[in-house]
Amino acid sequence: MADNKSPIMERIAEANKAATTGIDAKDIKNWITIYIMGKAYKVPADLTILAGMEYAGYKFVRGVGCRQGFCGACATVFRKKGDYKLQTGMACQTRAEDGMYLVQIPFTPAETADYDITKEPYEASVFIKYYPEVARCVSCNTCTKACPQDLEVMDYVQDAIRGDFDGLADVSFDCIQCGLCAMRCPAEIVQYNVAQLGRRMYGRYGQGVPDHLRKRVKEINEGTFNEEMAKITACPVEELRQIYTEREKEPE
Amino acid sequence: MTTTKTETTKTTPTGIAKIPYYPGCTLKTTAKNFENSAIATARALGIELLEIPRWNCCGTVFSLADDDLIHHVASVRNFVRVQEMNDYGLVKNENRLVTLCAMCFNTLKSTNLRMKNNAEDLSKINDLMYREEDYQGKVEVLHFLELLKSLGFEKIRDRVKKPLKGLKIAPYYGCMILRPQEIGIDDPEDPTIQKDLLESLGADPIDTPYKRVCCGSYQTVKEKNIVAELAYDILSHAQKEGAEALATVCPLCAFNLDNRQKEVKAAHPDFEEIPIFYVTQLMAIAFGLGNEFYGFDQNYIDPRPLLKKKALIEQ
Amino acid sequence: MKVGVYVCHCGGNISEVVDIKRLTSFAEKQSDVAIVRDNAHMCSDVGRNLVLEDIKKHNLDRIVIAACSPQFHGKTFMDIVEKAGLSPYVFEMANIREQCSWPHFDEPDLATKKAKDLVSVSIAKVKLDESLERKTMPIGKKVLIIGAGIAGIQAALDLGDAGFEVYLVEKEPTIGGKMAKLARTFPTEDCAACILSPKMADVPSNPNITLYTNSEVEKVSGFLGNFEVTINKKPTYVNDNCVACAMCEEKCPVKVPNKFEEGLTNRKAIYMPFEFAVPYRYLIDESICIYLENGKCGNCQKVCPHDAIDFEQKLEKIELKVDTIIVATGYDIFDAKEKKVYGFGTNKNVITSLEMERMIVHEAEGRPTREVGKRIAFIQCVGSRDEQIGNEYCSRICCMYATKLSQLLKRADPKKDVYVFYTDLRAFGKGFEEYYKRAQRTGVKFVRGRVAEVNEDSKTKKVTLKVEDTLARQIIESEFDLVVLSVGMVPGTGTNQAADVLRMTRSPGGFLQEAHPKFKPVDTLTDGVFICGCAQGPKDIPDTVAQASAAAARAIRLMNRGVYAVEPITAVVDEDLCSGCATCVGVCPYDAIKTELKDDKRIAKVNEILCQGCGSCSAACPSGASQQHWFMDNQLRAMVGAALGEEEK
Amino acid sequence: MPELTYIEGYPEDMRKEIEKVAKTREKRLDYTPPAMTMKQRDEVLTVHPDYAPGGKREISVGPNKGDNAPNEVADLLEAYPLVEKDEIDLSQVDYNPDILIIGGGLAGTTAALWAHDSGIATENILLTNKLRHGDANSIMAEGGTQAADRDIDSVVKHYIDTIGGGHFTNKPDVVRALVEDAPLIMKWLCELGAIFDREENGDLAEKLAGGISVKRMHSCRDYTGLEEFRVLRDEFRTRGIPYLEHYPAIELLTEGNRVTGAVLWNIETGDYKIVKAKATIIATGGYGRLHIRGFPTTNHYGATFDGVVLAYRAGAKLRDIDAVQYHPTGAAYPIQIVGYLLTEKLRGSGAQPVNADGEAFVYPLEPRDVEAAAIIRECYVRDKGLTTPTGLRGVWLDTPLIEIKNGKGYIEKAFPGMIRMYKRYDIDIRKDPVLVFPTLHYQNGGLETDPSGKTNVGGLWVAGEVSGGVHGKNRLMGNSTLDCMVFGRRAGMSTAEYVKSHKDASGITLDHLNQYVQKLEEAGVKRTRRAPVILPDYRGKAALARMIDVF
Amino acid sequence: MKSNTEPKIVAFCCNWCSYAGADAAGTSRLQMKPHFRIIRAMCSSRIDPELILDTLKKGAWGVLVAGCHPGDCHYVTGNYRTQTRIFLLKNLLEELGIAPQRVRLEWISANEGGKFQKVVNEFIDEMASLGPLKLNAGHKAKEAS
Amino acid sequence: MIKKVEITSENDKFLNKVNELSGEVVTLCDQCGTCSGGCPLVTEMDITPSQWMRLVQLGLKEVLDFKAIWLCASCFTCTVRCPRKIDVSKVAEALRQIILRKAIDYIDLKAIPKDELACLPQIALVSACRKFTG
Repeated sequence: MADNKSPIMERIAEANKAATTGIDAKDIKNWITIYIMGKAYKVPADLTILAGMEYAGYKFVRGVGCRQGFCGACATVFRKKGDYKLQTGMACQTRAEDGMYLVQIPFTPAETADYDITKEPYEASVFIKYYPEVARCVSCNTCTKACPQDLEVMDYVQDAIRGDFDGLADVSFDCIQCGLCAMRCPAEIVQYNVAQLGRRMYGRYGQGVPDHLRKRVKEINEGTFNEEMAKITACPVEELRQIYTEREKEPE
Repeated sequence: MTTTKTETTKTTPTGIAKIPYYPGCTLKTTAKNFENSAIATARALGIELLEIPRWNCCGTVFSLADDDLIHHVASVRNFVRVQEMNDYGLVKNENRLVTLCAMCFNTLKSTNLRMKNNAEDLSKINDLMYREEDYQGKVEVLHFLELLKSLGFEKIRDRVKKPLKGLKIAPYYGCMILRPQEIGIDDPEDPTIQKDLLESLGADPIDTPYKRVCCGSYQTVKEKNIVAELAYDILSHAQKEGAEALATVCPLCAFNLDNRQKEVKAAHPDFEEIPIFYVTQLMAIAFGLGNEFYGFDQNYIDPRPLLKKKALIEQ
Repeated sequence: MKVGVYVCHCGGNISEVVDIKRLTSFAEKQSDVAIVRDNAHMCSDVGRNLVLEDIKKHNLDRIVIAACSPQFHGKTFMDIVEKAGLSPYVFEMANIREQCSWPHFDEPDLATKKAKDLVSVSIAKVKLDESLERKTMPIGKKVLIIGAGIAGIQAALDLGDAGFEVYLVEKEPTIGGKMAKLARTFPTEDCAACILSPKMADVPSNPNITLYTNSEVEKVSGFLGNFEVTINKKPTYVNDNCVACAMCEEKCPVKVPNKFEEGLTNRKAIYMPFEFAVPYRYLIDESICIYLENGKCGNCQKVCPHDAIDFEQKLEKIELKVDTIIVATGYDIFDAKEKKVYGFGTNKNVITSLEMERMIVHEAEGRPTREVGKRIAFIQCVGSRDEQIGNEYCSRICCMYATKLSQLLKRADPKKDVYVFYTDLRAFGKGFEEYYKRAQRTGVKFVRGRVAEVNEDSKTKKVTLKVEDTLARQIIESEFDLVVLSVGMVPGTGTNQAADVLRMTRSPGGFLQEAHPKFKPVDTLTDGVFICGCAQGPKDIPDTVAQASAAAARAIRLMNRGVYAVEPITAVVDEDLCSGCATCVGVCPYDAIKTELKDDKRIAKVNEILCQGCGSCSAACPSGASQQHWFMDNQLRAMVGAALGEEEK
Repeated sequence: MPELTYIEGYPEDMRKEIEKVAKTREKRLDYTPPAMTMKQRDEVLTVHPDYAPGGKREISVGPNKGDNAPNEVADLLEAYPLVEKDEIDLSQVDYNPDILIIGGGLAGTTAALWAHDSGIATENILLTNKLRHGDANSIMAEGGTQAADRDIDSVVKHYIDTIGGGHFTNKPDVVRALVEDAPLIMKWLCELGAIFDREENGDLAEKLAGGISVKRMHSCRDYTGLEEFRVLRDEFRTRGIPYLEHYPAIELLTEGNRVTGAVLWNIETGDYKIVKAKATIIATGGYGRLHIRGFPTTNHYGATFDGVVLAYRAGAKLRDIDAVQYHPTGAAYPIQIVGYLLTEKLRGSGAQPVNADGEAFVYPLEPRDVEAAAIIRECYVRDKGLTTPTGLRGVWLDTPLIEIKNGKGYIEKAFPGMIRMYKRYDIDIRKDPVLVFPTLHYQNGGLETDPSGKTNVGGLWVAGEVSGGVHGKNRLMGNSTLDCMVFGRRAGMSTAEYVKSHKDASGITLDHLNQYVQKLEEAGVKRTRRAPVILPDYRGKAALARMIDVF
Repeated sequence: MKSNTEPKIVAFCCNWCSYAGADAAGTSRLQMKPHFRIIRAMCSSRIDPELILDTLKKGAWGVLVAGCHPGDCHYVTGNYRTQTRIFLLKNLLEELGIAPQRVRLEWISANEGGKFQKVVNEFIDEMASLGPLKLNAGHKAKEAS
Repeated sequence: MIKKVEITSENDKFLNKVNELSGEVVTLCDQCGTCSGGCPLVTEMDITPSQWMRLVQLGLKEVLDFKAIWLCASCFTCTVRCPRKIDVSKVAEALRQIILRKAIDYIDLKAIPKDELACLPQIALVSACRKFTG
């Protein structure tokens, strides 16, 4: 559809090719070899593990999600060339390196306890009640070392043991529940589930519903805005446009 | 219930001695009354127990297997925290680490001893914790009772405002501050440190050989009836000797002796319930520190009727 | 020069590690070695004769024996060499057992290599040996015996009877020791007092024995044949006039528990230790006497019809010269208070076995001291075989005395329940097993199990034992009226003092160390000092008496000849080399070196009698003029050279 | 190619450019370019991919025949099903829930919870996911959720902001539902234990954002969507509601003009499952992974337009499908994170877009399309953009300004995810600016609904990004997560009411498919294209070229 | 510097305590590294510094002098003399550029077999790590610094 | 009923393993029974502490089948009393470890009723986990 082109858009599409349609071998100057589940593959340098594996021909139906480090689906275990350390990370966030041995962890078997947070007292005992295995923590800190989010995982497990909901919520907040901590934990604790329970307890009881929010919900239920709302929804577009343009903005 | 952190942020009077303090998990929850009363009494004696930052659970029991190092890591981490407190100037050249919980004390001190006596173990553990700075082996683990003893019970006597006159208390030591010998703070067969302390508070200490007999410890998880029997032995012997209450420094002993009275009562209907104090609660009473430091709400058997009877707390 | 080298297999002790063939063929290659032989036991008759015959037959003039430590058999072989007509000092031992095959048994190759070196060291030295002659010193007939328990008494009587001059020193006011306290003795059940008191009485009546009671040895110096002793004789404030009329005692106002009676009865400040004390004389306990404290009272002095009270008595220092010393300082009983778990000291129904001995004595004499009760338990191994209190050893007597006491109780009243809780029952002596069987027949119950704890009922004061019957595998928790702790032995305070004064070596348990556990059981590492009785280790009365006599015999052996041999390994000064600098004079610990003028030249001169042969002067001599016989500079250097020389020749 | 030398994450030549930005920073501290007039906006929007010529065409079949849609969208609407006629055996029903929810993001999960709350037993609900439960765009929402809950705010102001931001094309009744339910949703989340940023006094901390007149953005650090979702998922799991993972729906089942279930396909094993349901809720999200006009995307791997395709075939109407939302600030460097969202909150907190000469060229809080167009103009019209080593262009987003304005440590506290992301590539966003370029972010339009989420097809509800109307032609920040939960809730409640009064669906057929195929054939569409796409394909071309497809 | 050859240690032991102590170690079968050779003297004070130097010169890697504990000397004060001499000798060694730890003085009593074992093994290990003594005429060795 | 047991040189392996894990020399035990007599939990045990010491000496793995080794509360009463200074607590720990290290737990955390768990202080559960789970 030659008539349907925009030169700017064409240029943009061309410039973004590497990020949208897969990489073309002819554009690549630098190559590395990685070992996926023990097999060697030559892939372009500078890719993430995920993109590297895709380049090698894997199409993911598991072990992949947001591709941006939020969902925790693409947990990876790898060893770098010449390193004794077994490292962990998110495949979408970790740069593939030459000589890297890697494997995707498709998922971490773990059970979520059955609880109803509305029925639990806001006490440390809630952890012991539902995740008694937290008591098995040996403070080896392997979880912290495994965390791709660089969380002090052991610290929040310790917070759970001693019932410090506030500390737990703070330290564990950025958890993406990828399961790598649980995978490596010698005490078989499922840290991220413990944290989830703790954060919810903290959110419900430690923070609670603020008064202004309660008040507003009440107002809405009582129909406080009904009249104004009816008016505005019936408002013609031009009038709305004016209201919109003239509306006051709260300063920063 | 509250989860706020220990009130170490309160303004500190000048000249007060700051000592790193390790609370342990249970002192933050079911034994909060132990911690609160201890911190307050220490403060009354011119000592600030400064909670070590980012402490972690010591594991509560010292791993006895010879080849096991990983379980000692937990304790050693806490020693590193004490080092850091010195490095960051939170305390000045203070390598003592005070504990309240008897089990923490035992675990930390035992680990420390192993580390001090075994350079190879220490270096392996330092290796394992490669993200931490190395433990230098300089920390001295101290139980709160030892600290009090080093102050001198005379000084405590001077601080008493409301002597615990006529209060017959059987000190109960349990295992962890007595045994093994190299860890214990008193004679393992005939300890007296609590008795001396209680005397300085004006109380009537009652001696029974059961003061050193194990309460059953962690067996309480699986064998609560056995533990109840042990508790019954300990409690009934103390009662036979005329004790009106028992004093302890271990949250697990306290649980087994206090909360398990429910099971004791079930097995021995004639048994009469008897309150269990943390010794620091008694100190707080004797010092007249006020209700907010006593924490009787957390005692399973309410000691208030007894204390009221003795006119030690207000009606 | 013809060197003979003899390699001992020591019945495999050496030959199982060191390759004897390689060793002998190595020795054969050494210069001046005329003959090399090996034998299973060089110390045996066969071995010794081999040397004897070879010396004669092959005109050997130097002998090297590669065997055990010279400390063990050095003397044996020196005697053989001497017997063959050579100087005993042209002989060397290569210690290839204690220093080679034993400590290196897991490295036979290196041990063999080392054995070769040791042999070549000995050869290097022996070739430079001089033909020294043994010397002798005069010795007298005076003996100091420290401690007058049954061991000291027995040794004193043996020596006194043999005509030696004995000084018997006892720190207590009376002789007799612990045995005086006992009710009966096992396994014969003789009355202890009946058999001991005649012996005690013999002591003052023996003209050769000088007795110092209430006295302690403060200092000992010198050496065999020449010991100088200082004794502190403490005042008793009662002189020889005392006839023990007891009038003073009646008037004395001060009362304390009687230690001899283990506190079962009281005594006064002026007291007679016990009814058959020797010397049989009152004395004043200065620690509690009112008069001695503040000059008031003095009742005793007032009533004494014999003018025997002498408050002016002072500590007396007695200086003696003796030729030999026997240490018989005995034991103390273990302080049961250390074993807190048994409640001794806080619980009146927990007593020691010694208390029980005294109770039985009083009971037998019809003046019981306290209620014994119906149910009685003996707890064995209190203070023995217990690493928690630091005593690893077995006290050897407790099993039998508990057997004795238990059956005495049971026989006196068959209705009594008597239990003995033991770890192992050791009835190894003559007649012991039979005695044990007798006790079992009387109905004493022996239970195998060490009592874990003893708790008191605060109301009834009865005591409850907790113990596992390790045979029935039952836990016994049972109430008794009386618990008797079978306390073990610990080295006595006297033994500790003697060890300090005489600088004696101690065995791991703290008792005195004998020179050799098998062959020199009463000798010590110091010539002329002997030990016997429980100072050396726990033992019963017959063993003590036997050992005392043995010590006496060993002392007599030295003194009876009038002279004793000394090693000629003294210092000697080469007058040509000596510059008279007198460095050696300063270093000699024995004042054995003096300088003198000879041909206008000042030179050092060694008194060979005083010289003990330490060699310090030779080491200090800047010119090499001072040399020690048998350890000459050139010998030491040759040995070093051989030790470091070429490994394989 | 010579090896590039990197200095703290940036190649040498880009370092030099950064210095220019640093130089002008102080000047810009007190200078913010003025907001554009309506006219200026219209002008700049000509270089917006939505308005730029080309890229769209008329849909040739179905209920919206004749409407304009992006080519990539039209391609999928005009595609043949994955299953051939009569290929699927419908006689064996595998699941028979009352309510089938397709898609387990915020909208689907909320719907399940509220259906349950409205009295539907857990076993009568089935939630199915293409990937794992929660592998959704929802969790990637960083900025926040709008709700007018402060005293100075009102739902009406929220309404006006939303309508204005949507260029007055929104469907008023659904917008009203959105804004009126917002505080309720916030309260619900708080009660479930979601942790929102708070003021010292415990009030919710609220912020401004592009196009919003009153501070009403509620955030959970920069993990708002993640926090909201993981709380809901935890609640979902503890209630024990059944769910399937790795089971995308590949076709709806119908009986006449009523949806009666769906065909699910096991993405791993290839087998299928037949679900018969009284009511079906589609909550499958948007279409970022179609890479419309070759733009990179912020979207999740599964954002492939499936739900719309299925519903359209069953007769559901679309609206505003031509309006694509591009987020103005996607990462443009380094290559590994190209397209990733750099939240508006950054600009809300003071970060300015800055061109190659170090000039602030646009008011940072313009509506998204305007802001995006301005950046594209700066790069491709005015040529004041930067070019990365891989050829992408972008402008600076001057992040260090944030800490200058808010104090040291602010970024670490407020944008930990951002710091973390850049730290992996050695870039410290506290010290250096980052390169940005618009990125494909949101499907503004979708399946048309009434305020209860109900579509024009019987038995079919929709919720979340898959729906159209509430955002008009352009969605405001903070209204997406809100949309999911408000209409998830409404769909859940509405379906619950519906299934209580409706009997079991008697027939499950694929008749609608046959009709649709017939129409495609009639329109002369070639058989090469098939839909839904389920997952995009990024496999290396070399690998693909040698691949033998056995399926 | 390490060497392939095995260390050579000469131990001078007094007759009364340390030689008996060495025997005690042997009698108790305490295993030791075999690289030492004992030379007996009546008293440790017989061992003059010159002899020790000579021993080092002859190729010993280290010299151990062992005597009775202070106060226990069979010859009253002999071991105090030894102590002084060894102290001075160590200073001299340092001057000569020889590691002073090559000469070690220990008090070992007749019943301290265990101590003898410990000392010998430790000393051999220490000398093994030092290696053989290299004496270069005219050049100061650098060990001592 | 009395069971016949066989003692072979294999038995030493077990003894050595226990020695190694405990750091104690179990053969030093001379069966005096002090440990058992003072053990606070002995009346609940199926064999006494001295008995398990004996069984270990003989290298009889059957010792692992007894509940007694789990009832040990590590109170160290035996430790401070053993006349041979053997740390019996450590021997018990070694025996438990032999089992736990095969991933056989003595307690099942999930089997403890939730209400029970909720009332236990952390100190109880942490120590139980350390002692009873591998």
